[in-house]
Amino acid sequence: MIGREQMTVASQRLIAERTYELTLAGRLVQEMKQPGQFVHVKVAASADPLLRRPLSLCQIDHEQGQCTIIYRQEGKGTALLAQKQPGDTVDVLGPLGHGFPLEAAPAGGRALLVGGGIGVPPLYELAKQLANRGVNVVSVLGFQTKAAVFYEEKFAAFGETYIATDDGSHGAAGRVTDVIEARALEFDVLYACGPKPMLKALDERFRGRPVYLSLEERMGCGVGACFACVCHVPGSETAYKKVCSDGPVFRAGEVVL
Amino acid sequence: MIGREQMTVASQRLIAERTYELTLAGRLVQEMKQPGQFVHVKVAASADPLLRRPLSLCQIDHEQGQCTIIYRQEGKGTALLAQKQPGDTVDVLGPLGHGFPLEAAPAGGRALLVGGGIGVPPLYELAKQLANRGVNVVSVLGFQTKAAVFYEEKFAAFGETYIATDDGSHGAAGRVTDVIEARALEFDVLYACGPKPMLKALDERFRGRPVYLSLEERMGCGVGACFACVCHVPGSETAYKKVCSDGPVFRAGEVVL
Amino acid sequence: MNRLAVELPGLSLKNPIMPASGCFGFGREYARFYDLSVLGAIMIKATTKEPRFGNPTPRVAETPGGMLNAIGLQNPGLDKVLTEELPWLEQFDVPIIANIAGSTMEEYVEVAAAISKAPNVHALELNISCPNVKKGGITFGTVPEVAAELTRLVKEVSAVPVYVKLSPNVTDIVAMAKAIEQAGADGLTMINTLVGMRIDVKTGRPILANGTGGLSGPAVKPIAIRMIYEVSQAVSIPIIGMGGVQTAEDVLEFFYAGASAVAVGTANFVDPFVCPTIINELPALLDELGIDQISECTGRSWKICAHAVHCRP
Amino acid sequence: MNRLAVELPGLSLKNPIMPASGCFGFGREYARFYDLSVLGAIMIKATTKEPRFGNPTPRVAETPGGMLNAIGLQNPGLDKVLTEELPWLEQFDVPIIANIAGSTMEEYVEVAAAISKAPNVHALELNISCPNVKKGGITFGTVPEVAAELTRLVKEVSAVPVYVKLSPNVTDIVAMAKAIEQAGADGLTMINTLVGMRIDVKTGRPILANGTGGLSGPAVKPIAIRMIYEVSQAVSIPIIGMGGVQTAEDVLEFFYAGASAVAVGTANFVDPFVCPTIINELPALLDELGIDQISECTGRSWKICAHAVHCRP
Ligand SMILES: Cc1cc2nc3c(=O)[nH]c(=O)nc-3n(C[C@H](O)[C@H](O)[C@H](O)COP(=O)(O)OP(=O)(O)OC[C@H]3O[C@@H](n4cnc5c(N)ncnc54)[C@H](O)[C@@H]3O)c2cc1C
Ligand SMILES: Cc1cc2nc3c(=O)[nH]c(=O)nc-3n(C[C@H](O)[C@H](O)[C@H](O)COP(=O)(O)OP(=O)(O)OC[C@H]3O[C@@H](n4cnc5c(N)ncnc54)[C@H](O)[C@@H]3O)c2cc1C
Ligand SMILES: Cc1cc2nc3c(=O)[nH]c(=O)nc-3n(C[C@H](O)[C@H](O)[C@H](O)COP(=O)(O)O)c2cc1C
Ligand SMILES: Cc1cc2nc3c(=O)[nH]c(=O)nc-3n(C[C@H](O)[C@H](O)[C@H](O)COP(=O)(O)O)c2cc1C
Ligand code: FES
Ligand code: FES
Repeated sequence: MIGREQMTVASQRLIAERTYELTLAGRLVQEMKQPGQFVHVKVAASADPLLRRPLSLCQIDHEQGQCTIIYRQEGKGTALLAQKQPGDTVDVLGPLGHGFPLEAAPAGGRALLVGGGIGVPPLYELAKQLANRGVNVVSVLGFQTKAAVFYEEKFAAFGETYIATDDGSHGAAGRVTDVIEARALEFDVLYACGPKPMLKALDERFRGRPVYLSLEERMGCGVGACFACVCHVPGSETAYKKVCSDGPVFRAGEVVL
Repeated sequence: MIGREQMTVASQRLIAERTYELTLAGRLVQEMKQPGQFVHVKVAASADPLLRRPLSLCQIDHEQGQCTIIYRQEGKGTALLAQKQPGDTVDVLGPLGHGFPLEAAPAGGRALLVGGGIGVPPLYELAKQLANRGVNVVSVLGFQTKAAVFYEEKFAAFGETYIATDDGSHGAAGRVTDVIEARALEFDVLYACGPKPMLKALDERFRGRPVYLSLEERMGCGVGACFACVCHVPGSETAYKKVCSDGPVFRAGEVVL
Repeated sequence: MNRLAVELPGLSLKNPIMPASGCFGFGREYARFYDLSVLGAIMIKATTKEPRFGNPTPRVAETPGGMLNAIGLQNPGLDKVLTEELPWLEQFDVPIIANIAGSTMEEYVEVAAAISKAPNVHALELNISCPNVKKGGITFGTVPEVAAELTRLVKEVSAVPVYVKLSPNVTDIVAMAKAIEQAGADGLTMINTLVGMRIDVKTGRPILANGTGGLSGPAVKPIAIRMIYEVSQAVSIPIIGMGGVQTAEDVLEFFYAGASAVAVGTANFVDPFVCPTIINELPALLDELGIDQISECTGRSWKICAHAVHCRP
Repeated sequence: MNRLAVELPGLSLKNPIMPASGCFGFGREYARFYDLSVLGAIMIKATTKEPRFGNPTPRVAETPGGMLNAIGLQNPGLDKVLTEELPWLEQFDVPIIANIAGSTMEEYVEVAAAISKAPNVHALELNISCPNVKKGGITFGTVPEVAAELTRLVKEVSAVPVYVKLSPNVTDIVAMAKAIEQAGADGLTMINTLVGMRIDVKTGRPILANGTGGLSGPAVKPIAIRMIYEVSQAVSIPIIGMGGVQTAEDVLEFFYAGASAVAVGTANFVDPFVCPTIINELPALLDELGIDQISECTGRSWKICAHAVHCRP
């Protein structure tokens, strides 16, 4: 069930350049299940900023009743969010959307997780849940530069983890696709989240394979009502999918990137 | 000198129904001199609420580098202000305007301070400074009801203090003017701050006497530039005074109430 | 008696609160949050004859106190609305106001004739003012004669009362309203969005793929209030007000300005529960203000002025 | 070369930032905060022939992301402006743009002829669009022929270039701009305020004593950007843009839309230091965006589109 709750900030810390890890506590955590789902966050009660911000779930901890999100400070909304202190509340709507299909990865099989920049967070809960199901997880995480890297060891705890940076300041120099190629990484299923050019490159390279991509689009409602976040379906002029409610995760080929 | 500073909240507490006492620390305090001056407060950095809120200085403590304001939670801005915690900052512009003329009260003479509701705060610093100058202070403070009363003992420390409540739940039943009449209170100079009907009643009753009134008007700039807060000058169609920069304290008769 | 009840042409509303067109889809999404039967009415998303995909994305951009949208009238088309969306909505005890749009007068007329016969459609809302459809849209809404002609044609074929939705992007909103009233409209709804734009400083380009979009949300409320205040004094048909409504106080402000019911748009995105919350809060607010029936409030801001010396509106 | 410098008819500006008319008085108040010589120019408060008291109070009301004002052109009158305010301003190294208003064409012409001869007045700004003066004001600003006629008459007598300030309360801002350009205006300034209203829920009456007022501040920025974007593509005279500017980024957004300089109004009330702050922050922002001269930025949002396939404005 989607709910709305004033969740309580349990902790917040800077984990990389302009990148915050925010842990929230509340009953809503019990509704959060699927990695790749997101929450829609209102950072201040005032009319400025007005809209909610979509942020992916990075960790779901039902026992503690806590969830974690990781976000980069970009504009007005995330700047305000970064000011929250433990004990403050955050207005959360969620969990929203359809996440990564775990069942697409056979137990004992190999899942390749490919993340770019601030697309990395949802892959962490995915890695955890896949590993729990006995799937072999390989992660390839791309960042711009060393200072932006986060969660390297945390991913490594679930399997082989490769880092790529654009400027070569950490891990391999270049893009995630370069790493996949150089290492000749194989997979039964590929899950990815990151900037559109990265998703497009993966889509083209692995056309026909089981590839799941998490998309980003500017949102109004976040629940499927406003038609802000649509994308085309291949082969039709009028058919569409909504990123917020049909996605954000789609099987490659399901929608036009 | 008028300045702008992110002042730090030293303390904030509820002292009466919807009424808060907020103590702020900062260098700006050293610029604050005259009782009756006000500060113009921006309660949040966002565009909503957009404008600053005019709030009177209630206590100025140069040694501690702190000032106190007392305000009633009315709308959006004061509701946000009420959420501030010690250590938070508040964007303050001030001190603004011309306050109560202390020199109008002869040492050894008698000053009558008349306050109504949320007009009471600036009279406190006035009482303190007058008492320091050897003026005998008599205070008459009107409130709606007992739950709204604040600072009764604090005023009493500087001289005779009478409370009136509209519903008679505390002190005398009725208005401040009833108390002045009933007690036949005399004065060399009268200083007042409160709702316009109260100020009008005092103006009419004591026409020609040395009476100083602090006015309220909706403000834009607070510094004299926008012409939002003007009032007429008796006997002219076009002459005006600005409450923010010529006032907020005027001698009775100087402007049209 | 139900103090929130409001009677309008074609609409006996249990309360005056309804989601605004385009901000509530066809109700399915919000039905997961609450029982839609609590609503006074529902204004469904603009329906055109054929399905439309609408504009490329990004379609929304945030602005101080508001948002821009350029959805471009995406909708599943008349047939699907008639066969899937409206029948699904019949499970709720709530009248539907069908918002209709088109590129030509003929399209409006065709959609109006068909959709007005659906059992739960109690009124039509003519969207003559969508700023995001280049062909036609904007002209219908800004030229009084054209708007009047369209109103007349739709009235001829409609089986239910017709409300016309006014565009705020005009010099003289009163002239528009009067022309539409004279053409036989049963009511007005106002305001639609104001044409606005945002440019991304990093790219130098408009944020919306469409370039311009429609401004909505709290930022536009003072413009909506002013226009309703002016129009309600000039016409005798009722107005459903909208533009930035977020709270029960806002609803009262719209009534005082001259509205007889109120629609809530953008605020649904901020808080999916906003409509039932407002409906629940209204009785206490009426108590606080000493108001018996909400319907008494319509136009109070200008009605009291005739008697009050100090009022200079 | 000074990368913030901007050349406009009559105005060689060291930077493109100036306080907007009515939001800075005649400079005296803000001179207590900083040296006015840092400003690109100053647009002084509207001057009329005779002194005016203006409207009754309350004259301002806050709105979400904005404010309403109904000052009503209060000013000390032409004589005092000529003998007291302008001479006082001569101590600063800053060109003055004199905003003028009137109830009749003759009044505009008389004030324009006189004030344009003051030594530090480098340009006039015709306020044909003040929504708070009932007589004349609003009509001049909404009928293209009337605005053009007024422009022509003032141009005949003015000793300095004439900028005309456009009202956003019109259906077709481009038609207004073109008529005014053809009548000989040297530049445009836009936008003035949008007519709005707020009603106090407790009293049921408008908050402003005048009833309606002009909406300004961040809330109107998307409307200003859209109008400047449209007008700058249709005329060849320069535009001084305004409406909700608060930051250096906002200034760039106005340039990209099509402005050649930018005025800051309401933001002065929020932060009296806003103009010098923006001026100080602009160079770093230009660096970040790889811009050499700010004057290159004018109209970039639509100029780049001619070459870019993906742009659909
Ligand atoms: C499904 C989904 C999941 C996301 N998960 C994460 C995450 O886990 N961590 C993270 O750092 N970021 C994530 N993002 C991106 C994040 O939503 C934006 O960075 C954020 O909204 C920017 O808000 P702001 O206030 O900082 O910027 P502003 O520029 O002030 O935002 C203005 C408006 O634009 C929207 N916007 C701006 N950038 C984006 C964007 N990239 N995507 C969508 N809307 C945008 C905002 O939501 C807001 O409505 C996700 C986006 C989507 C769609
Ligand atoms: C010189 C001066 C000194 C004041 N000193 C005090 C004080 O010491 N303690 C105190 O509680 N109040 C004081 N007030 C009144 C105080 O400014 C308002 O109560 C406050 O601005 C309301 O803001 P809000 O956000 O709660 O209300 P909102 O309704 O959200 O305010 C909306 C707008 O209206 C203005 N406004 C609303 N009420 C008033 C009012 N009564 N006077 C002026 N502007 C108003 C606000 O400033 C704001 O711009 C003073 C007013 C003036 C002019
Ligand atoms: C995303 C979005 C889509 C809209 N779609 C429509 C529409 O299809 N038909 C219509 O008449 N109005 C449409 N509107 C306008 C709203 O119905 C409403 O008139 C406007 O948004 C002002 O109200 P608000 O400020 O409460 O949103 C849309 C508004 C938004 C924000
Ligand atoms: C209090 C106030 C007074 C104004 N007075 C004038 C005026 O005298 N002449 C004029 O042309 N514009 C006047 N304006 C309009 C501003 O110059 C400006 O066009 C408008 O406020 C939009 O800019 P902003 O959003 O930065 O304030 C006034 C605006 C305000 C807020
Ligand atoms: S954000 Fe509204 S439909 Fe997806
Ligand atoms: S508030 Fe601007 S002049 Fe007084």
